Amino acid sequence: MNVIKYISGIFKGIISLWKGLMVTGYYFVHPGEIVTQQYPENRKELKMFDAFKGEVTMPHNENNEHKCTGCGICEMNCPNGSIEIISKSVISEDGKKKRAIDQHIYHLDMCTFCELCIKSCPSKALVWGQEFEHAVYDRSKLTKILNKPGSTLMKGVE
Amino acid sequence: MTEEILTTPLEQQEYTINMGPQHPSTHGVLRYVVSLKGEIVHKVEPHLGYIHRGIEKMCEKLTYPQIIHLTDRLDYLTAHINNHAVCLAVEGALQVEVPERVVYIRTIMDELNRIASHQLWWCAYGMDLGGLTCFFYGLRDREKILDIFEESCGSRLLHSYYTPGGLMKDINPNFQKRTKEFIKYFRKKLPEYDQLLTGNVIFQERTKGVGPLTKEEAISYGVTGPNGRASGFSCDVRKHHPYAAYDKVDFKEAFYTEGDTFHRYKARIDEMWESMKIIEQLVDNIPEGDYSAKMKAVIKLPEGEYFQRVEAAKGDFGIFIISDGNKTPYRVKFRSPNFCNLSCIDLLSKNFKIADLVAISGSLDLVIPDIDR
Amino acid sequence: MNNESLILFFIVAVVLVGGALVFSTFVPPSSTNPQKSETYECGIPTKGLSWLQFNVGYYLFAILFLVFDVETVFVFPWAVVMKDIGMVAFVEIVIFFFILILGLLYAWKKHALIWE
Amino acid sequence: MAFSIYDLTSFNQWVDKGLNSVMSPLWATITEMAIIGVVFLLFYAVVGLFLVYAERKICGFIQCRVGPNRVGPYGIFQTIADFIKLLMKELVPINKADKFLFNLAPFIIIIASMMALAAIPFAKGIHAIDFNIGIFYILAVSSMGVIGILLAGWSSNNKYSLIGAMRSGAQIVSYELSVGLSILTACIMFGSLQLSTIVESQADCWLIFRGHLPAFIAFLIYMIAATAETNRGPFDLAEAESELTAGFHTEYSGIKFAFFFLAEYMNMFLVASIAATIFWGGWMPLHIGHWTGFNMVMDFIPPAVWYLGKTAVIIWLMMWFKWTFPRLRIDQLLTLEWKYLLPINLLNILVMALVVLMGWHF
Amino acid sequence: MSNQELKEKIQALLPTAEFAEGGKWLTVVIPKEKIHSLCKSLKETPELAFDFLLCESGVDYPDKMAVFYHLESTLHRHMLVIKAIIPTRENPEIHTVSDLYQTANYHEREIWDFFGINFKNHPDMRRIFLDEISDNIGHPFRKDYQDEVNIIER
Repeated sequence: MNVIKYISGIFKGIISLWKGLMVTGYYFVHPGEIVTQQYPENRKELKMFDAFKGEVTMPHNENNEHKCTGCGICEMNCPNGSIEIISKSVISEDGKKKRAIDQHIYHLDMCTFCELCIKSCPSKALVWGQEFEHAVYDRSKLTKILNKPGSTLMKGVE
Repeated sequence: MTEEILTTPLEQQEYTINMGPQHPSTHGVLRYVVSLKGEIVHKVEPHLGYIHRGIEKMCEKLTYPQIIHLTDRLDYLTAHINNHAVCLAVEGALQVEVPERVVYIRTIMDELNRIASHQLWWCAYGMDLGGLTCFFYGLRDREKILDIFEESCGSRLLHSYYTPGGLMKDINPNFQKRTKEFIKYFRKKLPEYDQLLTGNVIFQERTKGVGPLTKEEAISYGVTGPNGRASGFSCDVRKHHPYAAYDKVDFKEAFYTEGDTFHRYKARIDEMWESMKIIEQLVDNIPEGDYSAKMKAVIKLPEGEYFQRVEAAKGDFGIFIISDGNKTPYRVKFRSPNFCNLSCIDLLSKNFKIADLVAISGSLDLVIPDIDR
Repeated sequence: MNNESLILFFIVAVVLVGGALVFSTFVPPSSTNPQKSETYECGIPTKGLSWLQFNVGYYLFAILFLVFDVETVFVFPWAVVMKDIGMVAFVEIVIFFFILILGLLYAWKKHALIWE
Repeated sequence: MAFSIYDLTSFNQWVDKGLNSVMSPLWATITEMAIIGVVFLLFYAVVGLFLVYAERKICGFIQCRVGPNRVGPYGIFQTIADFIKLLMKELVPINKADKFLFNLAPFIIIIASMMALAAIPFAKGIHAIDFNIGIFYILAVSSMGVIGILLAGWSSNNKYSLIGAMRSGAQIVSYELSVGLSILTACIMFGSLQLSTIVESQADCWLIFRGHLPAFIAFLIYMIAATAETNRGPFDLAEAESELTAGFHTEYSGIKFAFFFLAEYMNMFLVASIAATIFWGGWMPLHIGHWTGFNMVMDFIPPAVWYLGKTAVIIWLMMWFKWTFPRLRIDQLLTLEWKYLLPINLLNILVMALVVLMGWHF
Repeated sequence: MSNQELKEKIQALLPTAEFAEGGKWLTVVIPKEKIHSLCKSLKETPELAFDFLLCESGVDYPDKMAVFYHLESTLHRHMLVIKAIIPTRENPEIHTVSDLYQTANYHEREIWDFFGINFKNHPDMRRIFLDEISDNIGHPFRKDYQDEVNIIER
């Protein structure tokens, strides 16, 4: 019986190997199954999903206005201190002193993309940007100031 | 130098090899110190801590929603499931009822994550055994799941998608369609895995009977997940302590009694089928509603000890929170499945060859950041 | 070409390797540090000698190889002339192989074919 | 002087005569030697580079990738770029290595594969040295490569390398037998060890068809054993990268590593061309019985193309194997040889002898 | 077995045990001397059969230390939490359970590494994560641990 087992073992082995060969052989003769993308060339077609978390950005409208009131909730909610807010006081139109942001500093190199700042922002001043090519030669370039120079608070946002 | 070799008696010449931290088969910065007799493994001693980050200590300084993003980085392949444990612990402590929609979405996401994790394990395991082509097929199929995640959660690996009380944001409208497409696609591709690797005579010879673990040993060593179930240790948290929507679905626990490398492999393949079954049962029935329960702005857990178990892809993932009533926990401990699974490596690989050590440690599906924490 | 010109191929190979090695020794930029020229062992300094007496199950395989390789050498001349001699050669080789396979089976049964 | 691409003997004679007419016989011989040397050197390099490219492309397609595609159209200059890069890389000295043996190993490996190349009949008339014991010579010389691997593994003073070398020793020693015995099947049929005779006797029908079942089994065994001889997957235990990082060539850097790499591909080319020569009729075109028209069409294709085509198909087979199967373990490798291939091989020889004696072949 | 039944069983085993209510699972608070004997009897009593040590975690309280054991019975599927109190923070010591549960081996090494709780009769009491760090760094998970370089207070 050992002899029968020996011979059937050989044939079973060969058949199992042949099955594997058929799988790889199928893909070899079907170039249509290739899934890789040619990255720098396909930049134009490459579109990220709407929800994609690229980086934290602060949208400005055409009058260079943003919605950030400088309340500091995002700074408080950030688990690893990626956000720093430097505030200043400005005199509003009706003559009152008000707190406003001078610089909204965002350390992209420390960000873990946990979304807590965006979720907790009461005035929805922060949104996700779609940019994903963050590679730079110098780490200091990853520290970004989100509000544009000379920008002011949007009207009607408290 | 020659004299030194000749004067040392043969018995004392222990051949010690470092496998890792920079080694292709340890999948990360794990280091085995392997003592060899010829090619036979005499003793394996894992050295840990190369990426110990002190996450448990860090958690003591963070609020509960902030802990979530750290649990992503434990077992990075099953970020959703780790998040789930924290969320369930906090919700359980606060007695918050989460909307039904959230429960369903979380369950589907968990199962997708489990499939993705097993796919990555499958391809890495094929690579460990020298079949490099497996790696690309596995990753190719995993991309489809990651696309689903990216569309809804915004990221592919470290999602931070769950939050105490619900989800960060609602799922994408395409989610159900894409998930169903994926299931349809993967039901065709999974048999290909079997043809390429499972049925292969070389693979079977390499894995059958290698590194056996009995049920008693599995329980004693705390080996859970597919590794434990391959040994006959019924340890599926989804069955025994149901959470989320697992009591509403019908699925089998992948179960074997042999406990060798091949059956650990089979248990995972079966789990992928079961996960697909679970998803199919749920994906069409996601109820409408809110994606998050109303939570206070500052979450404070009442004083006490809370333990939450979930079934991660690698095994029984637990989070142990001791709260003193503040907004930050007093102590957090993660019961990471990989840490316990690793502990039996010496037992498993003793008296097997060095090539078997690779097969065994691959079949345990170790993720090093989860071990080191 | 005659058989002596085999030396040519020897020279070509030596020139190929030697030339490239000489080129690579002198032309590329080089920098050294102690870590660079250490033996690779996954980033950990090597413990002990690697030139230890190393226990491999060579012995039996070497003997078996020797037996069968010598046998192959015997069979080659037989193969060349088998057609001319005919049936007698066939019977002889059957006997020869029978003894050989008996030896192989003996080794098999004695578990000599297990690599340790 | 008319010469055709179908028979290059006359071309050789013409070159010989031409050289002899312009210079003294000694100088003519030396010039001839130099020309042949340069031609073989170029051939060696081109084949090596092409095979590396082919492997990367083939494994790319098998794995749903496109393979190299940046340097030149379809990435055809990728290997040349790699070669230049490797040439311009520093040779890292290893402190504890045995320097002399460490540097000697690539020489031995390249010499072994280069010298085996001398006996390969490429086409009618292109045959550097036609030994009357050609098969024997190739078997002897190509098994020299294992010494290079053993030296490389031992002299690196690296534990992985040493294990790799030890494995490779046992492996090649074992599979040497199967290669020899499966080729022996062919010798029974042809009654000769001379490669040119073997090719000529397959003019009507290739051995694999002529010897039907025993020849086919011999071919299968030869393919398995030859893949193992060249240390390729699924038999790449000596450099099993998931166990031994890179096995015997872990410590080699730059161009020294490139030579191991090159030698692996050349060995693959060698065993493939031996398989093509012995089992598939070398440069002989495919002839089927009395289909005169078909045979004439086949004759139209030059012998060199036939030879290269057959070799390419066999090389492709070996690449297909490598990128499909997982690696064997060392004891399974030896089990396969001693418990399966060797007994089957011995029986197969008897069957072949019987077939030849009874005239049951085509 | 419900928590109430478990409570009665354990009271019979160890009359001095205190119980903490409120959690999902029954919590038994015991002094450190009793841990090994209690675990042994919990494991060996057939109707309890706590054979699976799920988790073992050390805690550093301001005035004491504690080790939590989360046990499960793979037969009856009930769970139990044992809280072993070590009254001192200076050189705390407790008996190991690694002879009963192999998985405790690694967990106890981890607790020794992070909290400095020494486990008596442990076969291999070494640091597990921080063993490659050259200087003596103490036990970093203790609440009073100071590290100016790596811990940044916010």
